[in-house]
Amino acid sequence: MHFSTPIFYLVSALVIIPAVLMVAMRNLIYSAIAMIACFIGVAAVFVTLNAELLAASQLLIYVGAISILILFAIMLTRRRSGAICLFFHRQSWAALPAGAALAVVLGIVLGSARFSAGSAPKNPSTANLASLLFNQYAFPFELASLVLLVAIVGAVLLAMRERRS
Amino acid sequence: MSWGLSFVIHLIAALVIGLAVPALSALVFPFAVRRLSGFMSDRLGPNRVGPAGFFQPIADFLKLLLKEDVAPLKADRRLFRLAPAIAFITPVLAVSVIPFSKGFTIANLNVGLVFIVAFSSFTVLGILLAGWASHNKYSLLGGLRSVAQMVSYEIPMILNIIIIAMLVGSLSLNDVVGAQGKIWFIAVQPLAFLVFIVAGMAELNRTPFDLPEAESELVAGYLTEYSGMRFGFFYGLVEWGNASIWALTGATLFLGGWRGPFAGNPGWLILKVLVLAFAVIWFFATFPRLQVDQLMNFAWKVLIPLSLVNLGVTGLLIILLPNSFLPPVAAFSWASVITIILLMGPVLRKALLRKRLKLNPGTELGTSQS
Amino acid sequence: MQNEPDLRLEEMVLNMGPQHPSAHGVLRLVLHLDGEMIVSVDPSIGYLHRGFEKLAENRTYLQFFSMLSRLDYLAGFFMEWTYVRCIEGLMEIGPPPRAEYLRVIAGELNRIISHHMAIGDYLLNLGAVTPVLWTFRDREDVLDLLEMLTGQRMMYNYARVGGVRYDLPDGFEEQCRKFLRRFPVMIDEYEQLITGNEIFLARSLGMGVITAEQALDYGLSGPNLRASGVAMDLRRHDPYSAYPELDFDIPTGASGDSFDRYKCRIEELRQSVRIIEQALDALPGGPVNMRIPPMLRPPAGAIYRAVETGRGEWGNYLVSDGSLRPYRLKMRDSCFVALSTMPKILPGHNIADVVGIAGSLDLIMGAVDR
Amino acid sequence: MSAEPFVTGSEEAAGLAEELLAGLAAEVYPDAGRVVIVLQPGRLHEAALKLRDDKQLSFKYLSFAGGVDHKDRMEAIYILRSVNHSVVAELRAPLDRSLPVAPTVSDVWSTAGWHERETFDLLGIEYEGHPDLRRILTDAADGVHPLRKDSRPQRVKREEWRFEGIGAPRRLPGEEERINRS
Repeated sequence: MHFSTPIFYLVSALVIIPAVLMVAMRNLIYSAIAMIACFIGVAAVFVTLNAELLAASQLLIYVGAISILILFAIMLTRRRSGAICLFFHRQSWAALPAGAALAVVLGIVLGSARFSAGSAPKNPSTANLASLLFNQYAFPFELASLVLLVAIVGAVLLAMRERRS
Repeated sequence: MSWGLSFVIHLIAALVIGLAVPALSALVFPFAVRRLSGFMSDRLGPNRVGPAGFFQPIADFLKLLLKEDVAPLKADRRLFRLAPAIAFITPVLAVSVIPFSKGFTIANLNVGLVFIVAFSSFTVLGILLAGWASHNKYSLLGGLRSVAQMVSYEIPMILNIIIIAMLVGSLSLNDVVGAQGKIWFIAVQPLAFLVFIVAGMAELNRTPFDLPEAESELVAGYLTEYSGMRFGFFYGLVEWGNASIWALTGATLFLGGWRGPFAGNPGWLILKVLVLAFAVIWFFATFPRLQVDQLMNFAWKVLIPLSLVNLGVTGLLIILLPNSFLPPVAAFSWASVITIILLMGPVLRKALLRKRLKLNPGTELGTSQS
Repeated sequence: MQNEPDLRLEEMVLNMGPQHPSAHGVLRLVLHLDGEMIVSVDPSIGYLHRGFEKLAENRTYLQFFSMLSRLDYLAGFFMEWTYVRCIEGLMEIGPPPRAEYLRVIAGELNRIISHHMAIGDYLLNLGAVTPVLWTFRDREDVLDLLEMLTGQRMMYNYARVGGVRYDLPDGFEEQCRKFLRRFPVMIDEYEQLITGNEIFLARSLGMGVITAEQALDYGLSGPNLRASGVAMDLRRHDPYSAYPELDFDIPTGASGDSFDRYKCRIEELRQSVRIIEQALDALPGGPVNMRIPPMLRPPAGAIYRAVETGRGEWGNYLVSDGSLRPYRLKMRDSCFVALSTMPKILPGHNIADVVGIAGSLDLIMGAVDR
Repeated sequence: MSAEPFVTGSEEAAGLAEELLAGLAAEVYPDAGRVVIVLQPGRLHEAALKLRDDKQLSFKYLSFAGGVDHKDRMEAIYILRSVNHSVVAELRAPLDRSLPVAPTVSDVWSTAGWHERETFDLLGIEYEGHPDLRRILTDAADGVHPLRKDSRPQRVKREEWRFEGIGAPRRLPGEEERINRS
């Protein structure tokens, strides 16, 4: 057994704790912090899988950009001690079927996937990844950036209208 | 040797070096700043403790350690205490990918460049949390400013790191140093170096981009409520640790890393780091501070387009001349740097004067001229 | 937009001061902010109110004298000068010519130290750390000169009704001329460091514009008024003391922005050097004070006298009822007036500009609150 | 530069002012380099506008607005300057001491805004039509006007204020966080 295997299981188990905390915490800011911890944990999982680029991207994008923006938004809107949220409220009834559906889908995907141990390359080359992204998957990639662009323009438009009025 | 033992040894070595770099920079840099900027502004600086005041940082460290650690009553205590620790992750982890000499890197990752950038997000997070948890408006404003600034300036920073990665053809810092055997990249890409320095000043919250802790406006920004060793963490370890990381990265990317005459060794790297750190201090003693909107405009309207053009042209040259792209890239880069230096001042001045004229088109009034 | 209760935007109220690094003493500004932009400002003063006007009514003319230089504590001689001019005007006496020239010398030295603080503080507010230390270094030389002349570095008590306290001490003229030779070089040095700096220009050009009409409407005076293009200087406009015999220019700006205010002060430093040189050259002989009755009883009446200080018009309106004590002493201060323009000129600027513009207006709370 | 001839001395200025303020001023005389204009009661605002807008006198610059308590009467004092000439004008508006009310001149010269606040604070002269007549220097001295000749030192009652820890905002009147838009 390679030394990274127990670490992989350990880290994977640890990631679940902040994930649960994120849902369970009643303080919005603490939830966000738990979410960040969860992201970092996922990055650590990637490292144990020798997917360093993925880990770095996870840190860069999810911790460095997305969570910070979420925190930014929370802090700007609710200045005082980050509003305590109710644990049980009406949304939980809608969340129950949604969660169940997600569980079913994930179960089907996991059940149908074939895991072949050791088939993953030890050192996934960044060059391979890049050529895949820009050749084979160029269209979905560009489509994703288009969606993001639309979102940015929309956000700018909303902010502009806010200031004008 | 079992994998467990090797793992433990590795971990300990990583921690020792990871902690030593910020700790040493927290001891050396504040002292250097005070003495050098003192010299620049015609005064002495601390010169009482030890020879030439050399033990002053130690005395300061002891003072901070013994000071009462005060947290505001209405602060979010847990986050208030957590924030310095989160921010401290950056310098500790980022050291691990820096090559200190031939074959001596704590973690020889093949994507080390991306990791250095990725780790810097912890500082942003720490500062944001510190600003919010203090329950102080100055802190909040400082935290928000710092996040906006660091996120914005990360983009030109990454773009310029990509340029170097393109020149080398690898994201590993060891390869970057290896590629600089004949010529340092500062000679090939002075434009990227320039942008790297400017963006680095903003990432480090140093003058002229020290808005998050602008003492004349925001008291001390996100640091306002911190005292004792928690303040020491932010001010000494995080800030100057990050400065070290920035200088180490810059030395590795542009100044040939540990390379130097008489066999490359970490000594050369340290020397280059000190040279870059001197630039930080020099800026501190010379420049006033920018304004928030100017800061953002500068990042989005000047630095990012400039970096994108540089990236595009460099990429094009690499594709067109796959074997001998260094001379044309260098020619383009040097030409742009010279143009910028010659043109930026007059253009900027003209724009500012035009703006002023628009605000007040000169009023004529019956005045008794002497 | 419709009224959506979810989309409420909150203005942030930032209470800047009275304890704040750039509060210029104890100025409190209640800022309403939209993000970093100022929506409205309410300056709140009175934290340094010591009731000078009431104190004057309860002391004899001479007892009150020693308190005067505590008003504008950076250039205290102007306050004494105005006060003795009032009493001399009521008693219809005039000091001997040598005393007038000594007053001019002391006044211009005070103007230099006042502008030193103004320029240094302004740049410190903009985040530049070196200029303030350079101006303090040169301020020290002037304070030495003032110490030679008056025996004090801060609270001079040099002016006397009917003259000045001391004649020139030995060696003063030599040392003063030495300083006057060296000082223009120092002014050039400030300008080399600051005036051409693009960041400084970006922070000062077009910031806090006050048009000439506004300036007159608000009754600004001193460099703040002249920066708006109104060449009104009481030394010329309402000549007093030895100024009619001295040759000097009145520097004016065109736009009334922070840069013009800064530049006016720099030019006034040069003019002050010229004035002191001429005053030393033309210094007449004779006594430096005249005999006045030990118990001053100016005849009943009212009088208004003003002096052009470094910050503008300092005026005293003195009502005497023929007794030993002033019946009413109203002091007119230019910083009070400059501060009152802030609600007008600040909205639309950034937080950073609050301290920048406050610095460029050169406020001294000791004089504002009285 | 206006083509109007400048006023050269306080005698000339006094003559011009007397002519200008016929019916408004009770007394105009030159004194120690300035023109003293004693107004008739209630004519302050008209006189201020005339003095400011007159081409020759052109008193566009208000040095300060203050007041004097003469025990039997109160006077509002205004010192005026002009850019064109060096003569200073002193406006005196007599007021009833038991109820000192003067019209504001802050619409004539903006600088009067704060000077009138100060005079209101220290002498208790109320300025009618002032947009923002609050105390300015001695906020805590409620109802006490220290520069009145009959005011005696007295204990100032302070609003009870409990320390709620660092960061607890101290609310002052008129300082509530405003909700801008809804």
